[in-house]
Amino acid sequence: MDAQPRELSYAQAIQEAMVLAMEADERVFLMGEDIGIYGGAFQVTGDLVHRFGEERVMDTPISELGGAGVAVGAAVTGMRPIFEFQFSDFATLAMEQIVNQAAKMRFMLGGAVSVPVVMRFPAGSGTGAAAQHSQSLEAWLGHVPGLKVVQPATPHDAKGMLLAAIDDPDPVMIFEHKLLYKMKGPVPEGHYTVPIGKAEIRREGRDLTIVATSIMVHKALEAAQTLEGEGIDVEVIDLRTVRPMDRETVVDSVRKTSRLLCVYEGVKTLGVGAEVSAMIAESEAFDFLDAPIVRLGGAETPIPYNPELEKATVPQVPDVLRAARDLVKGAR
Amino acid sequence: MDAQPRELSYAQAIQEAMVLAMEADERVFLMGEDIGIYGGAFQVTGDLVHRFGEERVMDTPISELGGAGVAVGAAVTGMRPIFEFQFSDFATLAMEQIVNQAAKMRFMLGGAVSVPVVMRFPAGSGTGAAAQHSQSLEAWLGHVPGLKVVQPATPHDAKGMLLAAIDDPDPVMIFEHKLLYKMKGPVPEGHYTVPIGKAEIRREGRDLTIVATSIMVHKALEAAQTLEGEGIDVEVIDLRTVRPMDRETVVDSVRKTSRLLCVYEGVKTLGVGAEVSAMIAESEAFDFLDAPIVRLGGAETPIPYNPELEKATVPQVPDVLRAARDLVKGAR
Amino acid sequence: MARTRARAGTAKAGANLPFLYRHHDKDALKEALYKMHLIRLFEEGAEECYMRGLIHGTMHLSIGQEASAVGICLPLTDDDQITSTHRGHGHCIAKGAEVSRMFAEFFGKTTGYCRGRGGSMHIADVSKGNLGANGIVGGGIPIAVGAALSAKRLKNGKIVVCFFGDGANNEGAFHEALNMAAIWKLPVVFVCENNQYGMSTSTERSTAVKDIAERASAYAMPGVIVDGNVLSEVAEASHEAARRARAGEGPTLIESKTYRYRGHSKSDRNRYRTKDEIEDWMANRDPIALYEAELKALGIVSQDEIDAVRAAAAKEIAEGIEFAKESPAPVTADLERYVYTEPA
Amino acid sequence: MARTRARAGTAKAGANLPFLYRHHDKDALKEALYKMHLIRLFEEGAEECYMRGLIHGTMHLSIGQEASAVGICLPLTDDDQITSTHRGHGHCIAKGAEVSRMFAEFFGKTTGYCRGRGGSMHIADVSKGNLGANGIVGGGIPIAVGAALSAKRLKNGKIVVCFFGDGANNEGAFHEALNMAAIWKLPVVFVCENNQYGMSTSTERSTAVKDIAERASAYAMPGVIVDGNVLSEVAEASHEAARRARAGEGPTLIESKTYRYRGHSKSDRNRYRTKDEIEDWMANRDPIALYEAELKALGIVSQDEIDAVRAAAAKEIAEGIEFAKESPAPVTADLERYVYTEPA
Ligand SMILES: Cc1ncc(C[n+]2csc(CCOP(=O)(O)OP(=O)(O)O)c2C)c(N)n1
Ligand SMILES: Cc1ncc(C[n+]2csc(CCOP(=O)(O)OP(=O)(O)O)c2C)c(N)n1
Ligand SMILES: [Mg+2]
Ligand SMILES: [Mg+2]
Repeated sequence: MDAQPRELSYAQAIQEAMVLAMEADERVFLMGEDIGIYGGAFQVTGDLVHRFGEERVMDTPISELGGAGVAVGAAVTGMRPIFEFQFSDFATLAMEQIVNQAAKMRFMLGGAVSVPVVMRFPAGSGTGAAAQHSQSLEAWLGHVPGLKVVQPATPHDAKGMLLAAIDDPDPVMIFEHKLLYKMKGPVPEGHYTVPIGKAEIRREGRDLTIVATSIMVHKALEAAQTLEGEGIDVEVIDLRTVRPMDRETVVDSVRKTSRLLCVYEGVKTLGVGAEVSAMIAESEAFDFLDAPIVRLGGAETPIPYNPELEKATVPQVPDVLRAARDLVKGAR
Repeated sequence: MDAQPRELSYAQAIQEAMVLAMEADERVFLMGEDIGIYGGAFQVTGDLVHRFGEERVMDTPISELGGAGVAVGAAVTGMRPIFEFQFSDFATLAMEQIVNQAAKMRFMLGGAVSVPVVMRFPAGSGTGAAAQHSQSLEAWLGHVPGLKVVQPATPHDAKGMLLAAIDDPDPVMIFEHKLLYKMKGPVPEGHYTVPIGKAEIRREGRDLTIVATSIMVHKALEAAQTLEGEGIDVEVIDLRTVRPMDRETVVDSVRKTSRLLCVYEGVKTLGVGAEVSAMIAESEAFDFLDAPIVRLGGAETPIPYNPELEKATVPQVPDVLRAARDLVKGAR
Repeated sequence: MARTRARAGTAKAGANLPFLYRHHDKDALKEALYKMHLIRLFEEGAEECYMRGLIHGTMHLSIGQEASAVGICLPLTDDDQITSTHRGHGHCIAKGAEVSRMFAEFFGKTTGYCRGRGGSMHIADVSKGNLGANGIVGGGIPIAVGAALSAKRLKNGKIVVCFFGDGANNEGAFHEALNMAAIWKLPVVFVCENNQYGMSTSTERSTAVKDIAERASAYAMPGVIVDGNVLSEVAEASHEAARRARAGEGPTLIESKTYRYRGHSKSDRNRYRTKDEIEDWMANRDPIALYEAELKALGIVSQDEIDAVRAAAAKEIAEGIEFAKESPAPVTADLERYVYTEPA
Repeated sequence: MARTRARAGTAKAGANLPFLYRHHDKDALKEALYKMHLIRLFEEGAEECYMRGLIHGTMHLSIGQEASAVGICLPLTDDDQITSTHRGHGHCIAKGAEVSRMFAEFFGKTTGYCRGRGGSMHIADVSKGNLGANGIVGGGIPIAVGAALSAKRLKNGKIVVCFFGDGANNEGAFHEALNMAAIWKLPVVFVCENNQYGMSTSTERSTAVKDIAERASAYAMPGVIVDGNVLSEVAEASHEAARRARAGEGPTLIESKTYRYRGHSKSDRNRYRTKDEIEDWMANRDPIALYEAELKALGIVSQDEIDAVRAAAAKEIAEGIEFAKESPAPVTADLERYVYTEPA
C-alpha cells in the first residue's frame, strides 16, 4: 500500500461512527449526561450538538435509570438511541432497565418487538478516579441473555463495532476503556462494520494463546513482542465480544498452542476470563492443553486512588511476561 | 442418636435466626417491602412484626435503591440491618448502593468504617413468575470485592449462615432459592454459625466431583443416588459460598476424583460454574483432570413463563445424570 | 397541586350532563360498558382457571378498577400507546386486546400474545399499542417517556398513557421519568391508579403526601384527582390530558382513586385491611354498578340492554377460554427463540 | 413550597441584627470566618498542587460556596453527622477535619483520611461525623437517611445533614430517600447546594421546577430557600432545620443558592456559561467578601483582625501541604487491606 492509512483516535473513531449513522438515518440520536455543549466527559460527542442540534444530541438530567429507560422506550417505538453513560460505574443505577427491560422485552413479548438500543460505557481504571469511577463491569452484562456485549480495543474496531451495534436490532452494550480514547490507529473512511461475536487474532503464534480484552490486548501485544526475543511465540487473541463469545477462534488457537492465558482488567473472580477459561476447559481443546489455564485479572479489591496502588490492581506488562514465561516453561 | 433431630422448613430456619439475633442484639432489625403485617412475599418474616413491633420489622415503601441505601447508612452508624429484597431481581434497582457504597465504603475510607449489613435475595425460577421474577444473579455480586456472597442449600445452613452473616462486620449477601423455602430439614436449636467461605462435602465419592449450588445440590444428590446404582461413585460438594470461594475443598476433591461437573441454575455463561471451572483449571488439580470440566448451567435465555419451557431452562436431574455418565464414560 | 377538572360546556341542551354523556353517543357508551364487563368477567374467568390449576404462576386481578382502565383509554386511538403494570389485564382489554389471546397467554400457549413466554405479568398487545405489562413496579414509567419521545421526534401524532400504581410512585423511576417528560414537554399522560395499597402497605404508611397528584407540582405539570370508580370523571380527566398531550402542552398526572377487591395476588391473606372496608367498596362504589345506574337513570340504556351486553361479554370470555385450552403449547426445542431478533 | 425563614426575635437590644449576630459571639463569628478562608485557601492550594502534578486524578472545587458549607455546619456538634458529595472539601473542613490529613489524602499518602485509598472524591473524617464524600451523584442521600434512622433508634441525639447538588435532585435516590425520611420523621436536614449547574447542565434545562425547594412539598416537609452566599441566611435556616430535627419534627429541605467559580472539574472548558456571569458572582456576591463587609460594618471585627484570620488560615494550609508531602506512601503489599474488616 502506498498511501498511509488515515489515523484517528479511538474517541474520534466513535464520533465518526455516530456522525455516519446520524447522517444516514434520522432515527439515530444520542442521549446522555453533558454530551451536548460540554461534549461528553471524555469528549466523545465533542461538537456534535452544533451539527445535529439539541434534539439529536440530547443532554439528559442526572437520571441514569430514567434515562436508560427512555432510551429503551424510544428504541422499542421506532427510534435508534445511543445512550452514553458518563462512567460505566453508573450502570449500577440502570441495571433494572438494561437487564429486566431491554434484554428481556423481546423474549417476554414472544418476539413482538425488538429493542435496537446502543449503550456506551466508558470503563476501566488508570485515571486516578478511585473506586466508584474505575470499574470494569462487562462480566455482569455478559451474563445476561438478550444483550450483546462488546469491548473494542482499537479505533478501527471502535468505529466498526459501533456501526454494527447501531445496525443491530437488539440491545448492544459497548464497553470503552477510558485510557483508549486518546489512542490513535488506522480507521477506514465511510461505513463499515466489525461483526459482533467474532474475536480477532492480533498476532499469530505457536507456543501460547493469550486471550485479552480491551486495553489488555495492547499489553499482551507488548509482552508478546518481548517474549519473541526470548524465543516464546505468542498468539494474541482480541476477544472483542463478551456475549456471544467466539468459542471457535479460541478453541482453534488453543488446539494449536496447547496453552492459554487470559488477561483482563475486571476483577479476576467471575470476570470475563473465567468464562474464557471454562469455555476451553469444557471444549474439545481440553485434550490439547499442556498446562493449566492461567488467568490474570484485576485484584480482588476496589480500585484505589493512590496511583501506585491503582496500577498494582490491574495486570501490567511485567505481569503478563511473568505469567507467560511460567506457563511456557511449566514453572508453576 | 436417639432423639429425632428437630425439623424446620428453610423459611422457618431463617426466621429463627432472625429471632435469635434480634433477641440477642437490640441493634438488629429487619427492613423490606411487606415484611410486616403481610409477613413477607414468602412468609419468611411471618408474624415477627407482632413480636418485635414496627420499628424492628420495618415495612419500606417500594424503593429498593433508597431502602438498600438506608440499610447501608444504618449499618455504618451502629445498627445491624437485615434487608429483604422481595425478589432478587429487584437488586437491579439497588446495585448502586450494594456495589458502589456497601462493598467499597470500608476500602474507600481506608478502613475507617465497617458496613455490617445483611441483604437477603429470594432467587431462582420454578414458580411460573417469568423473566423478571426468576433470575439467579449471585454471579454479579460474587464478582464484587468487598461483598461476601452465600447460597445456603439447606435449612441448617440457612440458619447458620444467616447468623454468621449477622455476626460478620462486612456486607453479606444471601441468595435463597424460592423453591427451598418449604423444604424441611434438621435444624439445631439456639445459636450456631456455619462459616462463610467453607464448602461442604454432602456426599463422598471417588469417580466424579459435582460442585453444585443452592437447589442444585439436591438435584445433584438425587442424581448421585441413581448413579450409585450404576456403579458411578459421585462426590457432591455444596459450594455454599460464592465469595470468597472455597478453593481448597474443590481442589482436594478433584485431585481425588479427576473429574469435575459444575451444576448451577444461573445463566451458564459467566455464572458461578464459570469461576469454579476456571479456579480448578488454573489450580494444582489441573494435572489430575482426566476429562474436560463440564458445566450445566441455566440456558442462554430469560426465564420463560410456560412451565415446560421454564423447566427446560435450568438443569434438571436427568440432565445431571446424562452429563455425569458422559463424563465418567468419556463419551464426550 | 391538584387542580379542578371541570370546564364549563357551552350552553346547550344536555350541558348539565356529566362529561361522558356529552361527548359520547349511545354506541360508544354501550361499548364502554361492554369493556367494563369484559374486564370483570375476564378477571373472574382467569381466577377460576387459576383455582382449577389451568393457569400457573401468579396473577394480579383488577376487579373493582374497571372504570379506571376503560375511562382512561376512551380518548385513545389504536395508534396511541400505553405502558401497563403487573395489574394489567384491564388495561390490555381496554386498549383493544382479544381476550382469547390473553387467555391463551395465561395458559402458556403459542397463540398467546407472548407465545407463552410472558404470562400475566407481561401481557401485551403491541398491535393495539399496548407495550406491555411489567413485572417491575415502576418499570414501565421511563419506557412510556421514551415512547412519547419517539412520538414527538417521529411526529406521528401518537400519545402515550403510562399506568402505574400508588406503590410505584415511591420508586426513583417515577421521579426521574416525570421530570424528563416535563422538561421535554412530551405527549404522555401519567395515570396513577391509587387503589390505596401497594401490596400490604397503605399509602399513609408509604407515601409522605396524602394525594399523589400533589407530586405533580414537583414536575410543574398539572395534577388531577378523579374518582376512579366513576367512569365519566375518569374519562373527562383523560380527555383533557390527552388533549394537552396532542396539543404539545406536555404531560399530566392523573390520580385515579380506586380499590381492588381481590388480594394483591394469589398469596395474599388480606391482613392489612378489614372485611368491612372491602365490602363497603363493593356494595357502595362498584364502578360497573355506578355506571349502569347512571345509564339507566339518564334513560340511555335499559336493563335489558345491560343484560344483553353482559351476556355478550360472558360469551366472549367462554369462547376465549375454549380457544386457549385448545391452542398448542410451545415446544422446548424452541426454548432459545425470541431472545434475539432472528436475521430476516 | 418555599416558606419564609424569618422568625421575629423577642424585642431586645440587637433584635434587628441578622440571625448570625444575635446567636453567636465574636469568637464564633471569627471562627466561621476562619473556616471560610481555610476552605478557600485549601481549594486554591489543592488546585495549585494539582497543576504542579502533585495530585492526580480529578477534583471538584467549591470556591464560591464557602458560606454554604460553613453556615450549614454551624449548629452541628462533633457528634452530628454529614454525608457529602464529590464537591466535598468545604463540607469536610466545615465539619472539623484537619487540612493536613486532607492534603495527605489527595497526595495518596497513608496519613490521609482514607490512607490514600479514597482521594478527593471519598474524603471523609468519620471521627468528626463526616461519613464521606461520594463519587456517585445522589449516592449519599439514602445513606444519610439510614444514619438518621440509626440516630433515632439508638436515641443518641445525633442529627444528620445531607449535602447534595442541584443535579442530584433529579436522581431517583433523592426521591426515594426524602420520602422515607418524611414518613419516618427522621432527624435529617437535606441541603441542596444549588450552584445552578450539574456539570454543564443548568437547572433550567434539567429540572422541571424553578426552585428545588418546591419539591419539598412532594414529601410534606418544609422547603426553605436561602441565599447560599450569605452566611447568616444559611446559618439561620440550618439552625431552624436542626432544631426541628432534634425536636423530632422530622426533615427539612434547604435549598442554598450559590455558585461555583471554577469549572466542574479539571476537564471543564466552561462552555455552558459566560465569563460575565462568573465575574459578576465573583465581584458582587462573593460569600467571604460579603461576610467580611458585614463584620466590619457591624463593628464586630476589624480589617486587621480579618487579615490575621486569613494569615493564620494560610499558615495552616502551608503546613498541611508540607505534612502531606512528607508523609509516606502506601506500599503495594498492602493492596488488599481494608477490603474486609480484619479479624480483631
Ligand atoms: C421493583 C419492584 N419492587 C417490588 C415488586 C413486588 N410488587 C409487585 S406489585 C407490588 C405492589 C405494587 O403496588 P402498586 O404500585 O400500588 O400497584 P397495585 O398492586 O396496587 O396495583 C409489589 C411490592 C415488584 N414487582 N417490583
Ligand atoms: C450517578 C452519577 N451520575 C453522573 C456522575 C457524573 N457527575 C459527577 S458530578 C456531576 C454533576 C453534579 O451536579 P450537582 O449535583 O449539581 O453538583 P455540583 O457538581 O454542581 O456541585 C456529574 C454529572 C456521577 N458522579 N454520578
Ligand atoms: Mg396500589
Ligand atoms: Mg450543581
